[in-house]
Amino acid sequence: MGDNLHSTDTIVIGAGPGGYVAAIRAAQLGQKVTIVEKENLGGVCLNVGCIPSKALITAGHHYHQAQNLDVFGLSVPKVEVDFSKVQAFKESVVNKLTAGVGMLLKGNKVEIVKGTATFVDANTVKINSVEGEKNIHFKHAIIATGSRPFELPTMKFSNRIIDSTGALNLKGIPKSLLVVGGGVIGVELVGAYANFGVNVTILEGQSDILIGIDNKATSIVKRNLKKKGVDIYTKAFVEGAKETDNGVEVTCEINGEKRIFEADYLLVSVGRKPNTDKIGLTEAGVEIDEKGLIKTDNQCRTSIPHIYAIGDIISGPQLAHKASYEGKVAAEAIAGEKAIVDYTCIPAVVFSEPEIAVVGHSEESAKKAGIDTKVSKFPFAANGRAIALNQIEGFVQLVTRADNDMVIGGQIIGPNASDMIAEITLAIETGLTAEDLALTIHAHPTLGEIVMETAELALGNPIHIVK
Amino acid sequence: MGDNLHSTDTIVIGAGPGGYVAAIRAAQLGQKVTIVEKENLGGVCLNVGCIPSKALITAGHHYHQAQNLDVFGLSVPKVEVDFSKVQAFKESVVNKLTAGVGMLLKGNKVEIVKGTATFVDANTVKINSVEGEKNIHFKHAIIATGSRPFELPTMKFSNRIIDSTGALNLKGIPKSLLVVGGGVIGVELVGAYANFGVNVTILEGQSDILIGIDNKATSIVKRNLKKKGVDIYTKAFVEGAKETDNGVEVTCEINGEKRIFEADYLLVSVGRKPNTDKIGLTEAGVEIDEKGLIKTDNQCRTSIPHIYAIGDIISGPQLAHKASYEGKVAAEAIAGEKAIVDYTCIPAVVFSEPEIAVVGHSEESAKKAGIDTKVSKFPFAANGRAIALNQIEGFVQLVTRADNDMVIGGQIIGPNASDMIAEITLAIETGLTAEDLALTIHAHPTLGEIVMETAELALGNPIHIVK
Amino acid sequence: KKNRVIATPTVRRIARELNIDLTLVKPSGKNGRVMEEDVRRLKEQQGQMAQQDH
Ligand SMILES: Cc1cc2nc3c(=O)[nH]c(=O)nc-3n(C[C@H](O)[C@H](O)[C@H](O)COP(=O)(O)OP(=O)(O)OC[C@H]3O[C@@H](n4cnc5c(N)ncnc54)[C@H](O)[C@@H]3O)c2cc1C
Ligand SMILES: Cc1cc2nc3c(=O)[nH]c(=O)nc-3n(C[C@H](O)[C@H](O)[C@H](O)COP(=O)(O)OP(=O)(O)OC[C@H]3O[C@@H](n4cnc5c(N)ncnc54)[C@H](O)[C@@H]3O)c2cc1C
Repeated sequence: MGDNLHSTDTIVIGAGPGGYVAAIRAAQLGQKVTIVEKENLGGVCLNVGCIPSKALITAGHHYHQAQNLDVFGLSVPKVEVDFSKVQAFKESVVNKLTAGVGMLLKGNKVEIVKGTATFVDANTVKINSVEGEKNIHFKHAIIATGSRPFELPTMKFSNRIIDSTGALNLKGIPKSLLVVGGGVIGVELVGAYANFGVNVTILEGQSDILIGIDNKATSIVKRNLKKKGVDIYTKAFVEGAKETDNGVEVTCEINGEKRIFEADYLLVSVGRKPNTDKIGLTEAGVEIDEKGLIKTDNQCRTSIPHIYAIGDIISGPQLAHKASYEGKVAAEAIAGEKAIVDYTCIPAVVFSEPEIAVVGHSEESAKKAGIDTKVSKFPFAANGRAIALNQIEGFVQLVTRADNDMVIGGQIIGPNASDMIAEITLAIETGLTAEDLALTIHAHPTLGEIVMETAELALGNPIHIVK
Repeated sequence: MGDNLHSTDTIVIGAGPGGYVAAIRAAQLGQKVTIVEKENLGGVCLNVGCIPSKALITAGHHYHQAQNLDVFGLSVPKVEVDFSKVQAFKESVVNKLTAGVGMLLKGNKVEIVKGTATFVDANTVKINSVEGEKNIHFKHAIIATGSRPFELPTMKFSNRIIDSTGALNLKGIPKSLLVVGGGVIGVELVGAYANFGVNVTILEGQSDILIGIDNKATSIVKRNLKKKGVDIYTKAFVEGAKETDNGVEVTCEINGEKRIFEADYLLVSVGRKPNTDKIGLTEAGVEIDEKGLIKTDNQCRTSIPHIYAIGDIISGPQLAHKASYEGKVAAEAIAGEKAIVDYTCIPAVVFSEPEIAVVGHSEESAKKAGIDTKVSKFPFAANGRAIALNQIEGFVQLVTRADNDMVIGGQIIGPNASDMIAEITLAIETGLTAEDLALTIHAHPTLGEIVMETAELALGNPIHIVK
Repeated sequence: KKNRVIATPTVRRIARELNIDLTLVKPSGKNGRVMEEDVRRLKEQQGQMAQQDH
């Protein structure tokens, strides 16, 4: 390509859910936009994150479900799984979505550049690609380079010691899987493989898996996993791992005792590291904090006013929808609009069985914030739709202000929690009260009625539960 | 029992979703409450309506699903169905819920009287039961006697000519089923039996099935049914039906041609008639309209001020959640509270495949009301969660005011539409705008993102669809 | 339902309890949305007017 002059209004680095959304919005607002991506459109989320994990979870769910239909009067002699076809399904899902992102970018006239971007100075980015090297000059930049799996020195990634990407791409169903780290990503993958009949063991260093989530909810997920044969060890301190002839061996201290675990694979899922170390931030003059996160203001503006940063590389939860939201704000700010990061709450979902979805204040966080609250909890087991679906595990919990019944938090564990959380999120974001939820008519028989009933419970006169 | 004096503050007649909810709320507010039920606690809804139909639909769904898992890399040689066990599942669901209603009534200290109630005068009800006859005197009454299937003189119910209750209680899976009436109840039962492999034919007199629902939505349901072998005839005028040796024969005029259909059973599902004809309304002085519906004010008060009526026997859609809502209003009014029937919208769900859920204004009803609207539609096929679930048929549609973007209607057809409609209902009921939906963060990857995207489309800058 | 005032169910209930006709309230919310404060403000004004009448 050589040195030919290339310039743009807004350059976006990284085409994950932060970057590609920012690029589209900036283009919609009249900017000439260039997006640079070194791997695949869609970023971690679409290629090796949110999406492929959910495709595997769907397939695993069906495999398990098909073997447990007796209660409905159905008998299935034997379900055969061809894991290469499962992987093909996953690939087809990913391909549909990444192709879609390409079309959306083109449809919005965003220029797509393949290559690795590095800042040369505050107005120039160098692109390295198979075609060579070139510079792009820009007026504004949005950095959206995302994150990568954290590697522990004691458990270096290899053939048998794998990260989430490796776990998503297994060629066959292993007999056994060890998982270090019981966070959201770990637990989701454990659930999928447990459904496929894999012998899974979780080794978690903290006192519980899914730390930070209401433990009444996590205990239901743990019960479900244990029923499927998953062993869960907490306060398990892994000392090291090594590959063996046909697997991996992990040394671990649990309750002061040394224990050795063996399995076909070891998934290490202990957090993600922001991709801020090799992109020339010093050259651009963009400041990072001690964790390697880029410092931003409420418009996602970095220390260099015309350079913005969004997604996993700035503070806050590492979630795709947070990245996308920030992407829109940054794009709108560049276009001169008054957008700011201005949300009351961000929902988070764990695609476990049953699903967990939480938003806003938990009982504990409200207490810590000094808010006088009421916590109301209604079980799926008392809901007609849940019973007719034969999915009665779980509950909806609302956290409301004691003084005025305003909804400030919600925790759902149960079927379709991921769908149900939207209503509570909207209530919190728009400042509604439990009474607003209680007096809004919810269709019968639907799971949404549980939200209404929980709200009635908060107000003191629940119909479908005896006080 | 004899003639012993029996009196109560509030008598509730009928223990369906209207009556039992009213009874509980009245008791919570300090009334001494007696509820009279001639058949089963839970009414039509729990015993022969909403709940058993959904249990059959769940079982039918799993039967069909288990045979269609190839896309996920799963192969199932053969699924056997034992329909008596399917019925046992349905019964267990119904029993769980009706037992629950009994417990709730007792827990709230509501007196339960088994028998048929008839008004003797405006302050006395006569109870007929196997134990004899007795009178109950009351200060307030709530009539909640519900409705029953409409019987056509040309198609009298018999062994082979059945109503919805008959269709729910079949002992085995028939080979073929004729259904007269393509309303919600008919279409739901058709879907269940089509999934069980029954050869179903719908004969609908009007120009389409599910009249009143957006036809972009109904056409998706029709396509799904046709794929499962269901034949749908519209503008089909049934002239008569007669039982044959081992089935039923229906004569019908379609497009001016006479046609004869044969099947194992004929389900006649052409509407429901209010149970207001044999309960002594004249004796009580309670007025009805020409359709047999009891006239009420905005507190559900009848022409006799201390007698209230709720549910299927008053005007409005025949829906369980409407009955329950009115039940609470009537109970609160009796207790002296200022509650009135005061909702902007009532959601309605069709548990077809995929599900349909609608709320508030449709495109047409808004037009008729003279409101200048914008209609925005976003497909499930562009949503990551839907793709990962392999359920991409359908769309979310929002109807917003052209002048101020207020959400005034929503139509969803797609997976979990019944869960998703709650958010749109809340938005309409509380006067929110498309921007409120668009700026509320929706978790990724969830179906709820479609609602957000549809709202962005309404505002003009959608991310995941090219304008 | 034509001239239905925009307000949340909670605000509607509060207005009923305070005997306030929602159509008489001056809305302060977006799109003419009546907020709880608007209802309470009118109630207060009515109270003051009633006092002045005495
Ligand atoms: C297994 C797994 C499951 C997950 N599930 C969920 C979930 O269900 N819900 C959820 O909200 N989140 C989930 N996440 C987290 C989610 O994937 C991230 O929060 C999200 O992808 C962050 O988006 P981003 O745009 O900041 O960065 P990324 O998606 O990480 O994208 C960054 C992109 O930048 C590119 N890039 C990096 N450096 C350069 C460079 N120098 N030049 C050019 N391109 C560069 C990368 O190749 C990448 O494509 C999951 C993550 C994993 C690993
Ligand atoms: C197959 C089917 C599926 C349905 N699915 C849904 C759905 O998914 N969602 C939905 O919202 N609606 C659905 N409906 C409609 C719903 O069932 C009704 O709207 C609802 O039951 C009405 O409630 P109700 O309290 O007014 O009366 P009902 O439920 O009809 O209850 C009335 C009760 O009063 C009793 N009764 C009558 N007369 C007397 C008397 N004289 N003395 C004592 N007791 C008496 C009856 O025995 C009955 O138990 C469905 C209906 C059917 C038939």
